[in-house]
Amino acid sequence: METAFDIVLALLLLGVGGWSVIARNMMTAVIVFIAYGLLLSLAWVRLHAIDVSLTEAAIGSGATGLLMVIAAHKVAGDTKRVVQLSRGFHALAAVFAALVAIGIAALAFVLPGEPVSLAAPVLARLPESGLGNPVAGVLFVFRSFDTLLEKVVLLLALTGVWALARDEDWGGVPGLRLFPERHSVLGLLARTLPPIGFVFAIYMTWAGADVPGGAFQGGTVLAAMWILVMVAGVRKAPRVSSPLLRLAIVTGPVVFLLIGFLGFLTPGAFLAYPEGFAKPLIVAMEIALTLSIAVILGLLIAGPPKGEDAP
Amino acid sequence: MMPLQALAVTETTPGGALLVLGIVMTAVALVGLIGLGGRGARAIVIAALLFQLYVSVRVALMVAGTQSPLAYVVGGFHPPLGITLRADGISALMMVVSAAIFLGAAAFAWKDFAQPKGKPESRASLIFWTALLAMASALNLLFTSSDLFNLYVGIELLTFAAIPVAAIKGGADTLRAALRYLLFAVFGSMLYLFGIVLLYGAYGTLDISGLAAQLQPNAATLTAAGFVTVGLLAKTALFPFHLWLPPAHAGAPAAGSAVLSALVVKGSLFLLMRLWFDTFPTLREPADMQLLALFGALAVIVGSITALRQQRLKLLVAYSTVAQIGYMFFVFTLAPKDAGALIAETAWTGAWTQVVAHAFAKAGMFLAAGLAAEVLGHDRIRDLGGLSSRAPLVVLAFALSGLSLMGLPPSGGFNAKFMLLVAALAEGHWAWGAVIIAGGMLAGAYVFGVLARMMAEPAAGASLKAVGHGRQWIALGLSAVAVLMGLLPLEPIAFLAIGRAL
Amino acid sequence: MIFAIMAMILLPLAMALLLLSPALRPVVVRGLGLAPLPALLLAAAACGGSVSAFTFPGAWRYVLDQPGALMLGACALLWIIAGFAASTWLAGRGGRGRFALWWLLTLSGSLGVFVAGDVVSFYALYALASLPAYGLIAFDGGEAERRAGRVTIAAALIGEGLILAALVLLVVHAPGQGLAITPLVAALPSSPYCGVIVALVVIGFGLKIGLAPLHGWMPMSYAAGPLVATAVLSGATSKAGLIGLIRFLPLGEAMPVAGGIILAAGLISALYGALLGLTQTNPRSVLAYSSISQLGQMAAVLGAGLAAGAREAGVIVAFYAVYHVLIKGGLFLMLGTQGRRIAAWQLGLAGFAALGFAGLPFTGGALGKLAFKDLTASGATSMLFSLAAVGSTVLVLHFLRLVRAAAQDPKPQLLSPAAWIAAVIAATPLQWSLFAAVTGASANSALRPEVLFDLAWPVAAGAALGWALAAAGTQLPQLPPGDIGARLIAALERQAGRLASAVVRAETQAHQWPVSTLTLAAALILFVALQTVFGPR
Amino acid sequence: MSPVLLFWLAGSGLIGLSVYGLIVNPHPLCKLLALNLLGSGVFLLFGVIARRGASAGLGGDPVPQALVITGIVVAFSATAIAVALLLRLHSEAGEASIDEEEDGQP
Repeated sequence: METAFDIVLALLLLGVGGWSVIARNMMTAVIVFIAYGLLLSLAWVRLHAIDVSLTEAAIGSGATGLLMVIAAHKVAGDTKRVVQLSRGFHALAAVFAALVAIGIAALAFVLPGEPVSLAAPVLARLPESGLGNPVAGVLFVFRSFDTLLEKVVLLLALTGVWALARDEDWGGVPGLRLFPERHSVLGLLARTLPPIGFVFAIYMTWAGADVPGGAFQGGTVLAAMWILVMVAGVRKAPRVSSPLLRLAIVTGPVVFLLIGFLGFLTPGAFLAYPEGFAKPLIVAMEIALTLSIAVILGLLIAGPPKGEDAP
Repeated sequence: MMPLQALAVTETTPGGALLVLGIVMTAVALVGLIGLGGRGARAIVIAALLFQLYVSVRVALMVAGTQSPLAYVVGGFHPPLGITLRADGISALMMVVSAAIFLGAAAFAWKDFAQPKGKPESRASLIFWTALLAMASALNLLFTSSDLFNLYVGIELLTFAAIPVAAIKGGADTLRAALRYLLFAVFGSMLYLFGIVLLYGAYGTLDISGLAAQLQPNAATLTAAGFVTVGLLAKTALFPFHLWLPPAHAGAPAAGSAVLSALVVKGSLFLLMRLWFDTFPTLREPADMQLLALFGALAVIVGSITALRQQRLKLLVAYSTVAQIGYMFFVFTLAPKDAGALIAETAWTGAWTQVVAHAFAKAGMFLAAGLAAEVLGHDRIRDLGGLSSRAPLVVLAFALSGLSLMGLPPSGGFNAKFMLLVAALAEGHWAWGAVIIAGGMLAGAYVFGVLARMMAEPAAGASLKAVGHGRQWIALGLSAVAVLMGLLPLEPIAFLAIGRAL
Repeated sequence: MIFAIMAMILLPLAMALLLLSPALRPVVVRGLGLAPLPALLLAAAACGGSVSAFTFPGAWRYVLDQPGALMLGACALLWIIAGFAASTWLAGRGGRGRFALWWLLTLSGSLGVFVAGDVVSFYALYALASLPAYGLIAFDGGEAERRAGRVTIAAALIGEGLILAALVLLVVHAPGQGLAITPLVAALPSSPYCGVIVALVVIGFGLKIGLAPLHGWMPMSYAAGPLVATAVLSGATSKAGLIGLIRFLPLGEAMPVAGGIILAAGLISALYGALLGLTQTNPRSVLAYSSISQLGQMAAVLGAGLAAGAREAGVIVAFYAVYHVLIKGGLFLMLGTQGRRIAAWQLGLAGFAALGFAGLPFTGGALGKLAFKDLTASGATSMLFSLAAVGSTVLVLHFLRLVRAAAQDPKPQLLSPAAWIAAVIAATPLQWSLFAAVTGASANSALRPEVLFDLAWPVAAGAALGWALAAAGTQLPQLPPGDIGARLIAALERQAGRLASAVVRAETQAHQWPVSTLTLAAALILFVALQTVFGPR
Repeated sequence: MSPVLLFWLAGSGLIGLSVYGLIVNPHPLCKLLALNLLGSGVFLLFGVIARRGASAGLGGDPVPQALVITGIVVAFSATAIAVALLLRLHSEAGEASIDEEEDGQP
């Protein structure tokens, strides 16, 4: 039964993924891609990776999908195809792509027989941190340097998006106003959902230390609520130059860096936690990160600032 | 033990914390920059870069003093669980070079990206300075990290920092170039990522020296090596994967182009050298390495000829980067795993000399090209006339960089090409030797073409603006370093081999 | 002495830097003639035959030996004379700072190359002597001048490439010898690539001295640009190629085959230049062909020396070159006075000096020919040299006729006659005074009747032939400057253009997104396949 | 058939599909979509490797899972920048295309 489910899921993944590649209409492709993302999070569940599944659903499918829907909506009129590729070229590309796929697939049969795993070492050292979720342990204890850098990547992505504002629009409000008119259903949702989402996000962040979940998932939920509010026009997005907004953006990274430097003092290594304080510090960090991630994700989706009176 | 393979270091050494500071302090400055809303941006940047220079020089001095690499175990968690940073001779060298060039570029951009009076920040200043800091931080990460996934985050960080710089001017051409750059670079990093996925699957570690110790030449490893290499080739813009480089580098502001061309492409190149000499030393088989050298040779020839045919100065300089990158790929075939120590070391020194000399020469040249465009109001090569009388220092800077790119002595470019040639001819790689020589001749042709135009009389009706002396001296200073490197003796440099077996 | 060497190389460069300041620019331009003074003093100190060598940290080495000193002195003298002429000529002219810059750079390299004692310095100074010439040739010129400049540079760059290959091969196959030229060349005969290296050296430097059939660029180059520049390019910088041959051919070892080939190439060039020069109508081109002929003879002497293992060939050729430096430079300077009428006595003086190329008795050229008599004594060789002398005579007469008949130059480049007269007059006494030091024989031996006869008959025969040709009104065909060489260059230019266009088209294709990504996928597959097939097991 | 093998095959198929799409699809948004698909394929294979490493009572090796989470965030960042670039390009040029104009040089 489970195998049958897996086979159907794998085939669906391939089929839906392939559809999104070859779909003629861009909006179709994007919607199919979102569906693909949801299927993929199912696959992650089947691979016993609940944390990844949640992230995939939230970021890989949700946030990415939203961005692409917005983009597809705006560029729907594009028809120009400057490079006309010949049939032979298509065939060649297909052959090469197939070769790559076959090569990778073949590796399944020749991967060194003994599966390697760091599960045991992770579990062995997890108690030092007081965390219960081994994935969170890897993210915030063993490889927290990666996680710190990933936050810098997010900041930089925000910089990259803001870089694309027009000079005259700088300092203005991100332009995520899909519906200029008040939309009743949306408005209702935007008023009722956020409190629930807020509580849920707090829970996810809090729980992330011990069970699947964490700052990212929590942050995404918060961001989703915020975007809902902005899209519905209930609240305007803040100006990008607003000090409060900037503070929210950097709180997470600052706390992270501070705790990292604290490690220099005690116990004497960057990003090492003082004995016994690991869990509270990590939870504090996660809370700060949840806020920053929520704001950054929201701003990334909202796009570069637009002028006040831009349509 | 293979020649030039890194020696493993597992414990934090004295001074190892400097490596963390070299990466993190610029990140702190970056966070501060965003948080403070552009207040005091330039002061923060200069302070951070000065600090980075200090750290880099300290690292270099300590590496030279102890004749052994510095290492730092982040968080006290050893690989394979945690991440270590490690600086050997080449890391220390590149850290110093990068800090110096970043400072030069920042000083050059000082006026261009000033905060407007009365406003807290402008878009350009916030974006440029943030991206600059991020590039500096990411490069140091690439130079010192020894964890393959950490390095993946590093190359992505570098790309995401480079994109805003390439796109900051905002015209359609620039945006198109930046988008190309981003898409192609992400393609490359996905291939790289898959390579390390396979490596993890096969060995359960991502630590460079840990991997090297247990490496088996099985199918998974060979495939991984292929993916990692090709992914990084895309990021390094080796011909024919250079589609994004010329428009992106030509479209950025001068200081940005300088950093992009001088350092950013070297980030992934550094990683590629690191991988082939430290992670996969046993896989360095002639067939594949010849393939890399072949791409390198094509880059040299095609890049140079295309540069010769350009009508815009910045594009010419960018294509010259495409060509110059090619030389660095000869090291893979000229320092084979069974080479004698002397030849391997000669090729090794030649390649790193090329990396550094090109960095300084290209930074100087892009700054000079930017100033030329500012003086003339355009950068059409045909109409460069009059520059020599209006801004002779700019012409001098261009000429000095050109000297190094042509590979005429005394210059770092000559030392590099001479040593690569010695290695090529000693091992009977006649074709690569011929390419190295032909590349120099072609570079001579395009540099001379530009210089002759710069020295000509101004075109009728041209109005020439004056530019500040300070920025001219910065361009000149960077170019002069490339030339002064020619004073180094023409023999293997021991510093570059610190931390590796010979 | 080391300070003098440094001063010699760096003074012109320092003056070039001073050109950056607008205030100092006129001063520098006025002082062009002073820049080579250290070189002249240095040469005077070493012409007697002492050898001094200096090594700097970084293995830079400078050597002052007799061949170097002889040519250094002559070239310095020419640069001084031409420098003063140039200062006067430049006064009040636009772009003089530019001209002075190229002038000083060329000057530094042209003189420095004679004392460079390690391969790197040699390569650097050789490049400095060759590449900035572009600015001199193309100065204020139109498209024709620019093309001449481009061709000159292209020839120089190709030569540089070949020479670099030769130098690196030298270094690679003489491990542990460092970078100094002398030990490297001493180890050359035992190198497995000896033949390749000698071939590269001969072709590389042969390109510089216009050894036929590599001569095409020379008449084009000498026909363009200000005459004051052509004077130093033809007189002085062409000798950089000669010193290259002297330094890098293992003259002490007898290498009959290589020597024979060089001898033959040189003689062919000597005769070819003399003959083809007659087809030219521009006096500048005629002088260029005369250079091809003269430098060909010098190469031939070196070839003979290499074949016989005669180390002294280097000094002898350098001695012979002294005359060529001053007279060739002087004759070009004379053409620069063409806007004024050239008096009959001036023409006579020029003729006397120029016939020295053919070995006219009592000229310095005659002494040069005497000096290499022993090396070229074998029957056929000696005959061919005499034939070359006959050809030179006819060529000189052709030149004088052209000068006399020449209408006013369309754009007169008025130079003072004093300059060329000084150069021409200085040459002969200089040769007389140096003869004993170079050959060890008394200069009076040149006055013995049988020697005089040996020297005089080719000149007489040539004069008779020239007169006969003129009297019969023989019309030789007229060829473009550079003859087949020019054709070759034009063809190369076309092919290079076509090739470059093809490459650029290919690059345009390659940088399309689909092509580039497809190549990436193909490279990936190829890479893994190669690894799997050829890789380690 | 174990899920490990199944999802490995699915992942490699996805990588092949996305490489094909990346090469031939002309619109930058389609390329971006293909890139995301490529990323998800790579992550899926990493997940398979994590699953293979199930031991010590865990359903999978937590290290690759954590790395995938970081990877997803990084990929999302790339997407955000790319979308912003694409939209700005669209509004500047009227058409979002990364192919060069016919006359690339002025």
